[in-house]
This record gives sequence, structure tokens and C-alpha cells, in this order.
Amino acid sequence: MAHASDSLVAHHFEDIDQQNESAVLGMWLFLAQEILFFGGLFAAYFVYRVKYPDAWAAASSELDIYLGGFNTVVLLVSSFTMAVSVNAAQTGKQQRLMMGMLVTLALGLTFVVVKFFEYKAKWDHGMIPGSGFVYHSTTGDYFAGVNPDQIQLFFCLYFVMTGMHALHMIIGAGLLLWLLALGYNGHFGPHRFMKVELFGFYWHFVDIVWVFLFPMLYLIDRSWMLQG
Amino acid sequence: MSDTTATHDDNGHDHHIVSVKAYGMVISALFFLMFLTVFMAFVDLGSLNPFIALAIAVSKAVLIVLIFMNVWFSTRLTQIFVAGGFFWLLILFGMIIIDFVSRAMVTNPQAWE
Amino acid sequence: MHTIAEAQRSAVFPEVNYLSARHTVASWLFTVDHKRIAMLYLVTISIMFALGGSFAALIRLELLTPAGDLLDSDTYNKVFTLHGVIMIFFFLIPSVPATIGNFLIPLMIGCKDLAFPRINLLSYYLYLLGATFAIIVLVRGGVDTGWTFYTPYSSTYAQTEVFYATMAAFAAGFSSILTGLNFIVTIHKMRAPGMSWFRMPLFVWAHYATSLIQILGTPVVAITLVLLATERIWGVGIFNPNIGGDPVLFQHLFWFYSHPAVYVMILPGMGVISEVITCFSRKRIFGYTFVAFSSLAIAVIGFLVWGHHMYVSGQSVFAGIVFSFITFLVAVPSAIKVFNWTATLYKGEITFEAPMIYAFGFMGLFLVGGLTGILLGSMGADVHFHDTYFVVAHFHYVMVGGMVMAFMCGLHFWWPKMTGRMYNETLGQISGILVFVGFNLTFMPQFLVGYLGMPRRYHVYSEEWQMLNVMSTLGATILGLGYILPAIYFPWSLFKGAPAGDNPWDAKGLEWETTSPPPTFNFDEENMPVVTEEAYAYVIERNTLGAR
Amino acid sequence: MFENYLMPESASTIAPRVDALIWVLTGMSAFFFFAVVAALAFLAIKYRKGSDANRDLAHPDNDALEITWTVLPTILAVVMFVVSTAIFLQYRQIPEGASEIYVTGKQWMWKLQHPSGKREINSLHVPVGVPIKLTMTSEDVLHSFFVPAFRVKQDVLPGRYTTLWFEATKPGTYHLFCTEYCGTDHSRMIGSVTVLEQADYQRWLESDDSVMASNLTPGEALYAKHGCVTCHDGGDAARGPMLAGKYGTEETLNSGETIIIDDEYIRESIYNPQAKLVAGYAPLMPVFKNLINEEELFLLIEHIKSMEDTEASN
Ligand code: HEA
Ligand code: HEA
Ligand code: HEC
Ligand code: CUA
Ligand SMILES: [Cu+2]
Repeated sequence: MAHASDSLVAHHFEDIDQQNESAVLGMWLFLAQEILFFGGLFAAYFVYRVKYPDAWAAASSELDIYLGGFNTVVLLVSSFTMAVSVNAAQTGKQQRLMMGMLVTLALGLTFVVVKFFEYKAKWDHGMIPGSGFVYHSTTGDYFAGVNPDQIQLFFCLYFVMTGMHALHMIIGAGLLLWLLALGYNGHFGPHRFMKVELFGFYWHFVDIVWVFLFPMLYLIDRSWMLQG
Repeated sequence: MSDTTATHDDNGHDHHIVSVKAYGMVISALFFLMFLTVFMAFVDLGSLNPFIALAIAVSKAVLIVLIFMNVWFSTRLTQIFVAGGFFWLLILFGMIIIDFVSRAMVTNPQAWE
Repeated sequence: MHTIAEAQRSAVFPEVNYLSARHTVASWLFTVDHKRIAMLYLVTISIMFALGGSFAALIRLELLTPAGDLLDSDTYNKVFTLHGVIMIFFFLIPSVPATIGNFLIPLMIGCKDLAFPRINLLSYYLYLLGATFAIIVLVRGGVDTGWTFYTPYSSTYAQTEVFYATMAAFAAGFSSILTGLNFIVTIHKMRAPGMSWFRMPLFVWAHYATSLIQILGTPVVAITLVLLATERIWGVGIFNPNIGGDPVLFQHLFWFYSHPAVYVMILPGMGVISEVITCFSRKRIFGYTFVAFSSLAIAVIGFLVWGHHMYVSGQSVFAGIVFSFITFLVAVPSAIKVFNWTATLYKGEITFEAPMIYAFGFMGLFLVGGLTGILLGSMGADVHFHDTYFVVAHFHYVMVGGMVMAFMCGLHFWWPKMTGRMYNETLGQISGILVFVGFNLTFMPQFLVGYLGMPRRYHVYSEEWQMLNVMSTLGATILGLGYILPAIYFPWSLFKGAPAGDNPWDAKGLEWETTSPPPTFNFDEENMPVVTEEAYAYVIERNTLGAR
Repeated sequence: MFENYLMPESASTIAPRVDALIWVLTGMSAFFFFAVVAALAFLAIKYRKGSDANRDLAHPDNDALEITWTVLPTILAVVMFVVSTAIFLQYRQIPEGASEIYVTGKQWMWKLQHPSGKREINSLHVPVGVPIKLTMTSEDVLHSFFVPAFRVKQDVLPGRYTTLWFEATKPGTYHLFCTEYCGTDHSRMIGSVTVLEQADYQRWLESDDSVMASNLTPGEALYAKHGCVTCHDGGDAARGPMLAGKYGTEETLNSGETIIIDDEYIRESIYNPQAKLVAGYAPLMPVFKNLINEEELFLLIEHIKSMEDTEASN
């Protein structure tokens, strides 16, 4: 197996397997690092959620569940298309690979754009943490009496968490562009797909972060919506 | 690399290629779980809600990690590091939360006996 | 066995080696050779050490008198902050791993380079970026939060360059993560044939454990610093007590990394000591597996004790008890190491070259540092000791007495391998002794003054403590001299030193089987090493045995 | 007074215990230190190169030895942990009936306030032989209250109360330091604690009385000024719960939980009344966050507590 692709092996590696396994391990170590990186944010989130459960539920209800849900769908699908791209790269289906990555890119950008509009809506409502922060409840008196300061705290975390996540999406989109350029020049083949595969890991990881962010930020308690 | 549905042998030589069909099944499951979690948010189960939401999110993450990210078919070494990464997250959460849930004992020393 | 002198007489400086490979500046700045990157690091961290040392000199000068008359308060606060930040993030954390470790790990396990040579270079440049931020902080007037950056002082009240300081630590942190990542992959995947886990030098084990901490701990402090930086820019953030933010949360997140980080600062040093003690006792290490696993144990248990920095911070009593208990336990693997090193001497054939002098120095000083760590881990005692000079003395004993000693030890041991030249042995021994004496004189009085109650980060202090502070400053002067000596004889040896020969110490280990300095790809490429024996297979030749 | 270079002044009930702990731990450390150093020196000399020691060695490793020196230190460590923790818990067990002093840390001074309403800055007078409880908070950054002679220390945090207690055993004047770095004049955020004999303390209390001049205590004055009295006097027009006699008792919230009315809770009730509503009451109480500072808060709490006495005597 190694014979077919000796020229692809860097000088300091013995063979392609050693090189590939090193790359996979390295990527996973990088992702372990990413897990802990986001972990710091989640830890802060949990601490305050334990301390201020009511404010957390109230603030969560101010987020747009439709846009959030839409973005969840977008990201899940993009993960799927990325997985398909990896499969295409492994099996040498050049065209499907390119299409897959293009669609993934498009979905990724859609996510970021929707996120931008969500941010903008918060901006328009003065719900940006800072001296001008105001909390106009849209939940009637379901959450009456929560402390607006704690709502602001929630929004601090909301912006940092989703901002960090969006930053990862944007970096991912940049990397995808680069992969697309490589693919366009015929860089990938059934013996040469590690870059696509490793990028896939990264993309899925960013997806996982959202899988947690969505329920934790948007869905804490929505029962008020049913009460009209 | 073979382009058949290769399996992985003990030396971890072959690259396991997951079929598009399998990916399709995973994405369907993910959609189902997503709707489930949204649905559950509308049902008021008191202190159970957060645990349900987390359990669903964890299941989704596990699916993505195992299939989309190929960990199910990876070498034992990779699996250990993946598990290790998430385990460390639990250490971070666990030890911090210990402090915050037992705080009352400090501000209210009488509670400490 | 041949003596050093013999080895050198027969030695010739190899024509082809990584230093002579190419001479252009670009060939250094864009190198992906782990050995050259190690040398780049060595030069840079030495500069940072001198910088941090100058700040230490200022601190000690200021503390000569109780009145606080040399520096004004703000300046003093900036001085100790920069001293701490530079020494920790820009000197001690990269010290052994990024220089000696970077250089030796591929050699020790018998491969041509680290798994990701370009990432290694990237990590160097990230470090440099961080160092640049640190210099920007300095130029723009400094930062005064203490190296611990506690909120809400750092986030809201400080008037200084906190933002750049966080960026400095952030960049240095990612440099450290990438180094760790590279080591782990290399150690897993690139070992030479026959190099099984239990044949690896303990230096490699120690770096493996260190790398785990770097990967799993550093990102948490990184995100914490990001949160701090956004809070500074935005003016409001999650640590802000006015909106319900909890200042203690910052401390948890900070120490989640920064306690394990102290093991990043000691484990590689312990690895060095394992190599040196065996070589100069000419014996296999006593209890190889115990020493190897104790590194992992330190790394893992070390993650569970961070709250011992927070006994009086307002964290819950219960949490304090849990953290204290585990703190006592983390002493055990360190104990195992110390005992095994000692037992290694038993029935050895011991010589006292400069590296060995440093190794002995390490043992004595680390013991004091570690054991006083136990006093601090005790909650009853720490209530009194916390944030006094007792803590300052403790951590200088482990960091300077431990790690800096070990770093110097390793540098003396592998200098011939890295540069192909011998330094002046006598000067080496003298500097080792000077450092040891000066160090004790500097920091021993600080235990006392701390017990008497002198708080740290004070430049105005109560008069009854002046005598002890004067002693400390005196010691620091001797200590500084001890460090300046190597700063002279090492560079000197580069030009005038005798060629070292492949193996001047007659030591075991793959790194000694190639030329000094090694060729670009470490070994003769036609003849990559194959390992057939356990580590430290030293034999004491029978004819040196006594008549009994 | 401070001639001693080895032992700090020892002037509280807990100080000798802490010292004993420190010396026991130091003894234990010294034992390990000297044992290892002696072994090192002995072996290094005996087996130096060229010595004629016997170097025949059958087994390079020895598992029994390894296990011994793993298990023994572990046991010792656990013993040390238990002893240390026991002493620490004494720091946390505030004796019944301790007399309470409020402390506010602020860049860069200590403001202290006695139950009588008497206030001091950077100096604290306490009677000998009486347990004193400090309830502390900060107006800005972290500080830490440290009296070396008492061996006590506790960080002071904005937005929260922390407590500390001690019982002085020896009249005299002792250092008071801020040990949590707090900015420019951290090293000047110092003061003194003066321990007085009971009688002297009484005299001191009664001396000077700017504060005691009016017949209202400062807390009472604030209570009136902010109109607390209008809602909380238990009269017909009162819209809030009766506060007299409530301190330390249990309160049922409208969420169904019960809670002890303590300092922290009162603070929250005043700064953020909506957070925990008393069962049966509407969220009517105004937010006093920007109207009442931390020091005044202490005065109010003190007053609410003292109302307990009135109630009892009625
Ligand atoms: C290289 C760095 C390094 C190392 C290795 C250590 C090692 C240890 N440290 Fe230290 N520490 C620091 C660097 C380090 N520390 C720094 C920088 C700070 C201050 C940070 C700041 O606030 O600015 C600090 C502060 C610090 C504190 C907080 C003090 C305070 O602020 O109040 C505590 C408390 O528990 C502590 C404990 C320990 C312990 C238990 C160990 C143990 O790992 C030591 C283990 C070793 C031994 C015990 C010796 C060998 C063992 C034997 C001979 C066996 C017999 C002994 C027993 C069984 C008990 N350290
Ligand atoms: C790696 C870590 C490291 C190292 C090596 C040192 C080294 C030294 N440190 Fe430092 N120190 C810290 C880490 C370190 N320190 C930390 C983390 C803090 C806490 C900061 C905080 O509170 O936030 C601290 C705080 C600290 C304090 C307490 C300040 C206070 O709380 O008010 C003091 C006081 O004596 C001190 C002294 C010294 C001395 C005398 C040395 C000596 O060992 C230094 C000797 C070295 C030299 C003198 C330089 C050598 C000379 C050359 C290389 C030649 C070239 C030199 C020139 C051209 C000048 N240090
Ligand atoms: C406009 C009326 C009003 C004023 C003025 C007012 N309060 Fe209240 N207060 C209430 C009401 C109503 C409640 C019960 C609901 C709640 O817990 O918020 C209450 C509750 C409290 C509680 C909790 C009592 C308990 O039994 O749990 C405290 C303590 C308190 N107030 C203190 C004060 C202080 C001190 C002031 C003056 C600075 C003040 N209040 C001013 C209306 C008022
Ligand atoms: Cu207040 Cu230091
Ligand atoms: Cu620590």
C-alpha cells in the first residue's frame, strides 16, 4: 500500500502509514486542546447557570429560536455534506468531492450570515452588554422579577461563546477555500486525501460545539411560548 | 488505499471508509434528536429539563464523533485520546462545580458541621 | 571505559553536521530542523531570562530598605509582574522542553525529526510573537496585575497594559500546546525499531507527561485570558462582580492550568536528572518503571489540586478539603522519584563533573521546595502562609532551585552534543556551587520572613524584617554571579572549546551514538539505529572493583 | 515588640495550634530532608569513583522497597492531611455569641465598624478574651485581611460576604495587612489591631463619640431615611413583611423554598429584592443598589438585627 505513494511521504517518515497515523493523532490532539478551550467557556456557563437559574432561563428565552433552529439544521447538514466529501476523496470521486466541499462552504457561510442577523437584532434591541444594556422582557411576566444584571451576564457569555464558535466557522470557511483550490488543481486522489479528512474532523468538531450551544443557549425553558 | 469497503486490521493499516449510506443514517438520527430536544424544551419537567437536554446533546455528539469523525473505526490509540479529551472536560467541570454547589457552607458556616 | 580527556584527544569535529549544513541567516530563520529550532529557542529564552533576571535584581535592590524608596509603588508592581510573567511564560515553561527536549527527543528515540517539523517552527514563531507582545507591554509602560491576573483588578481597575499582557501569555500558550502536541505524536509514532516504551529514556517519559499537561491544561488558561481581554475591551464581562460575576471563577479557571503548569515546569527537569544521575553513577536507574509511571501520575493527579491556591479565596470549605487531600497525595509520586534517584547511587561508580554537581544541587533544593509545598498544602498552615514570602520562597525553591538547576544541569550535560565543543569543566563546577550557595542565601531567609508575616508583593515593609531582606539581596548577588559565569564560558566554548567527540561522558542512549554535533537528519541515513538493549545499560568494569 | 526573628508574635487562641501544626509539619519535612540528604552524601562518598567499596549487585531493582516508600509516605500524607484539616475547620467554626464587626476593604484602606456604630479606619480595637467575628466585603477589588499575630487571613470580595473569627489572648498592638494584591498602594493598605483589656475596651468605646451623638444609631437613621420603615413596620399600611425579630429565622419564599435570613440574604433583598420573593408578597420593594453603599448596608443589617432585641423585650 505504501509503495503506490512513496513520493507523498515526507523525508522523516518511514512510510505513508506512519505519516497518516501521525497526522490523525496530531489532529485529535489538536481537537482535545479545542475541547478544553471551549471547555473553559462551558465551565463558566455551568457555574452561572447553577447560580442564577431563573435569569438564565429568562435570558435564553430572548434568543430567536427559529433562527437558532434554522442554523442548527444548516450546520448538521453541512457536517453531512462534509462527511460525504471525505468519502468522495477517499474513493477518488473528484466531482463529488468538489461539489461536497462547495455545498459545505455555502452552508457554513449561511450559518455565519444568519448569526450576523441574530447579532444585529440584539444590537437593535440594546441587548449588547455594556453600559447601554437594557432588558426588555418579551416573555410577559412568565419570568417576572429576574435581575437584569444577570441577564446581561448571560449575554456576555452568549456573545463570547457564539462569537468563538463563529470565529471557528470563519476559519473553517477559509480552510475550505484553500482545499477547494487544491482540489481544483487535482491535488486529491484515493491515495492522497488526508487534508480533506483532517479538515472534516475540524468541521465536525465545530458542529459538535453547536450541538451543545443550541440547547444550552436557546432552549433552557420554552414552556412560556405555549402559554400564548 | 483500497477503495472497497475496507475494514481495519490490527495494525491499523487500512483506512476504513464509511459509506455514504451510513452517513445518511447518522444525519437522520441527528435530525430526529434535534427535533426531540426542541420539543422537550417546551415541556416543563422542572429540574429534569437540563439533564434531558444534555443527554440528547451528548448522544448527538457521540454519533458525530464515532461515525462522522470515524473514531469507531480508528486505532485504539486515537480512541483513547478522544475519550481522554472529553474526560478531562469532566474533571474541569466537576471540580469547579464542587465549589459552587457547596458554597453555602462558607457564607453560612453554621451549615458546615 | 575511557575518560573525558581520552575521548577528547581522539575527537575530531565532524565535517558534516546540522550547524554547518548551511550558513545563511534564512537557513536558520526558516529551518525546520528540530535541532536548529532548539538553538533558536535557547538563544531567545536566554535573553528572556536575562530580562527577567534584571527585574529580579530590581526587586531585590528595592527590598534592601523597608521604606520603598528606590522605586515608586506603581513601578515596583510592574517590576514584579513582568518578572513573574517573563520568567514563567517566556523562560521556565519553554526552558527544558523547547530547547533540550526539542533537540534530544528525536535523537533519543532514534528518528530523523519531530513528526511535524513545520509546526515546530510555527510554535517557535508563536513564542516569538508572545515575546514581542511582552516587549510591547514593557515599552508601553508595563503591566501591574501580578502574574496571576486576578479579576476584578485586572479586568476593571488596572490602568496598565493588561490587554497586551494577556495576548503575550496567549501566544506563548499556543506555542507550548503545539510543542506538546508534536512531542506526543513523535513519541507514539516515530520510535526506532526496538525502542519499546520501557526502553525509552526517562527523559522522554517525562516529556510525554509534560506534553499531556500542555495540551489539556493550556487551552483553558488561553480562553480565560480571552475572556479577560474581552472584558477589558468591552468594559463588561463574565467576571464583573457588578453584574453578578464571580471573581473566584476566574481563579478556578486560571489555576486549572497554572497549577498543572508548575509540573510543566518541573517534570522535564526531573527527566534531566534521571539521565544525569545514571550516567555519572554508571548505573541503570533504580526502579525504572516506578520513575516512569510517577511522571504520568504527577501529570494526572496534578490536575486535581488547583484549589490549594485558593484556601482563603472564598471557595467553599468542602472544595478546599477535597483539593487539600489530593495535594497531599500528589507528593507521593515526587517522593518515589527522589527515593529512586538516591538509590541509584547505591553501588555505583560516582564522579562529580559539572552536570552532576548541578544534579546534586537540584536534589537538595527541590526537596526543600517540595516539602514546603506540603506545608502550604496543609489548610491549617496555609491560612497563615498564603500570600506571604513563605510562598515566594517555596516556589523559587522548586522553580529556580529545581527547574533552573535542572536546566543548567542538562545544558552542561548535553552542551557537547549540541555544539560539539567542551566548556571549561572547572568553571562549570564553580558556577554550580556558586548558584547553590547564592540560592540558599537568597531564599532561605524568605521562609523566615514569610513565617513572621511579611506579605508578598510589598515593597514597603515593616522595619523588623530588614535584616532578613538584606541577607536575601546579598544572596541574590552571588546567585547572579553564578548565572553570569555560564553566560560567559558557554559562548566562549563555541569558538575555543575542544572538540567533544561523539560521547564525551561515555554515556548510554541513542543520542550519544551519532556525531557531536549530529548531522541534519540525526543519524547516518543508511544506518538508522535499531535498539537492542534497555535504557541505561551501564556496566561498571570489573577491574575498577575494590579489593574488598 | 518584634525582636523575635524565628517566631512571629502569637496572640490568639488559634495561633499556638497553628504554630504547633507548622512545627510538626516542619519536623516531618526536616526528617525527610535530612534522611534523603544523608543517604545521598553517604552513597556519593562511599561509591565515589576509585573507592574500594563492594559493587557486586544481584538485583538492580527492588519492588518491596518501592512499595514501602510509596505506601509509607502515603499514610503519613493522609495523617498530615487529617491534622491540618482539623485545625482549618476551627478557623471556620464561628463560636456562638461572637461579637460582630463589619469590615469593608477599599483601595487602599480598611474601614471597620463596631456593633455600637463606632467606626475606625485602618485600626481595629478589640477586647481580649472575646470571640470576634468579622463580616467582610469589598467596594472594589479583592483584598485580604491578615493579622499575622492571630494567624488568620481571609480574602475580601466584592459582591459577597466572607467571614473570619478570632479570639485575642494578649493585649498589645499587632500588624494588620492586606495580602491580596490590589493595585498601587497594596503595600500601604496596612493598619493595626489593638487588643485591650475588657475595661480599657469599654473606656475606649465610650470615648469620642461623633457617631453616638444622636440618639438614633446610624443604622436606624438610614432605615428611616430610605423609608424602609414605611413598608416594614408591621403597621396597616405596610406592604412588606415585618422585619423585627426576623433575623436568623426561617423564611418561606414564594418558590416554596425556605431560607435562613442571614447577612447575605438581607444584602440580596436590598440590592436585588426581586431575586427571592417572600411568600405572599408582591415584588414591590425598590432596588436600592445605587442608593446604599456597602458600608451603609452593614449599618442596615446591624439595625435589622438589633430590632430583634426590641421585639424580644416587648
Ligand atoms: C516548579 C514549580 C512548582 C512545583 C514543582 C510545586 C510543587 C508543589 N507545590 Fe507549589 N507553587 C508554585 C510552583 C511549584 N510548586 C508556584 C509558582 C506557586 C505560587 C503561585 C503564585 O501564587 O504566584 C506555588 C504555590 C503553592 C501553593 C499555594 C500557596 C499559597 O498561595 O497559599 C501550594 C499549596 O498547597 C503549593 C503546594 C505544592 C505541593 C504540595 C507541591 C508538590 O508537588 C511537591 C512534591 C514534592 C515533595 C513533597 C518532595 C519530595 C518528597 C519526599 C521527600 C517524600 C516525603 C514527603 C511526604 C510524603 C509529605 N504550591
Ligand atoms: C522561573 C521563574 C523565576 C525565576 C528564575 C526567578 C528568579 C528570581 N526571583 Fe522571582 N518570581 C517568580 C519567578 C521566578 N523568579 C514569580 C512567578 C514571582 C511572582 C510574581 C508575582 O507576584 O506576580 C516571583 C517573585 C519574586 C519576588 C517577590 C516579589 C514580591 O512579591 O514583591 C522576589 C523577591 O525577592 C523574587 C526574586 C527572585 C530572584 C532574586 C531571582 C534570581 O534567581 C534571579 C537570578 C538571575 C539573575 C540576577 C540574572 C542572571 C544574569 C544574567 C543571565 C546575566 C545578564 C544579566 C544582566 C545584563 C542584568 N522573585
Ligand atoms: C415599597 C415598599 C418597600 C420599601 C420602601 C422597602 N421594602 Fe423591603 N420589602 C418589601 C416587600 C413587599 C418585601 C417582600 C417581598 C420581597 O421579598 O421582595 C420586602 C422584603 C424585604 C426583606 C426580606 C424580608 C424577609 O422577611 O424575608 C428585607 C430584609 C427588606 N425588605 C429590607 C428593606 C430595607 C432595609 C429597606 C430600606 C432600605 C426596605 N426593605 C424598603 C417592600 C419594601
Ligand atoms: Cu488591598 Cu491589597
Ligand atoms: Cu499549585
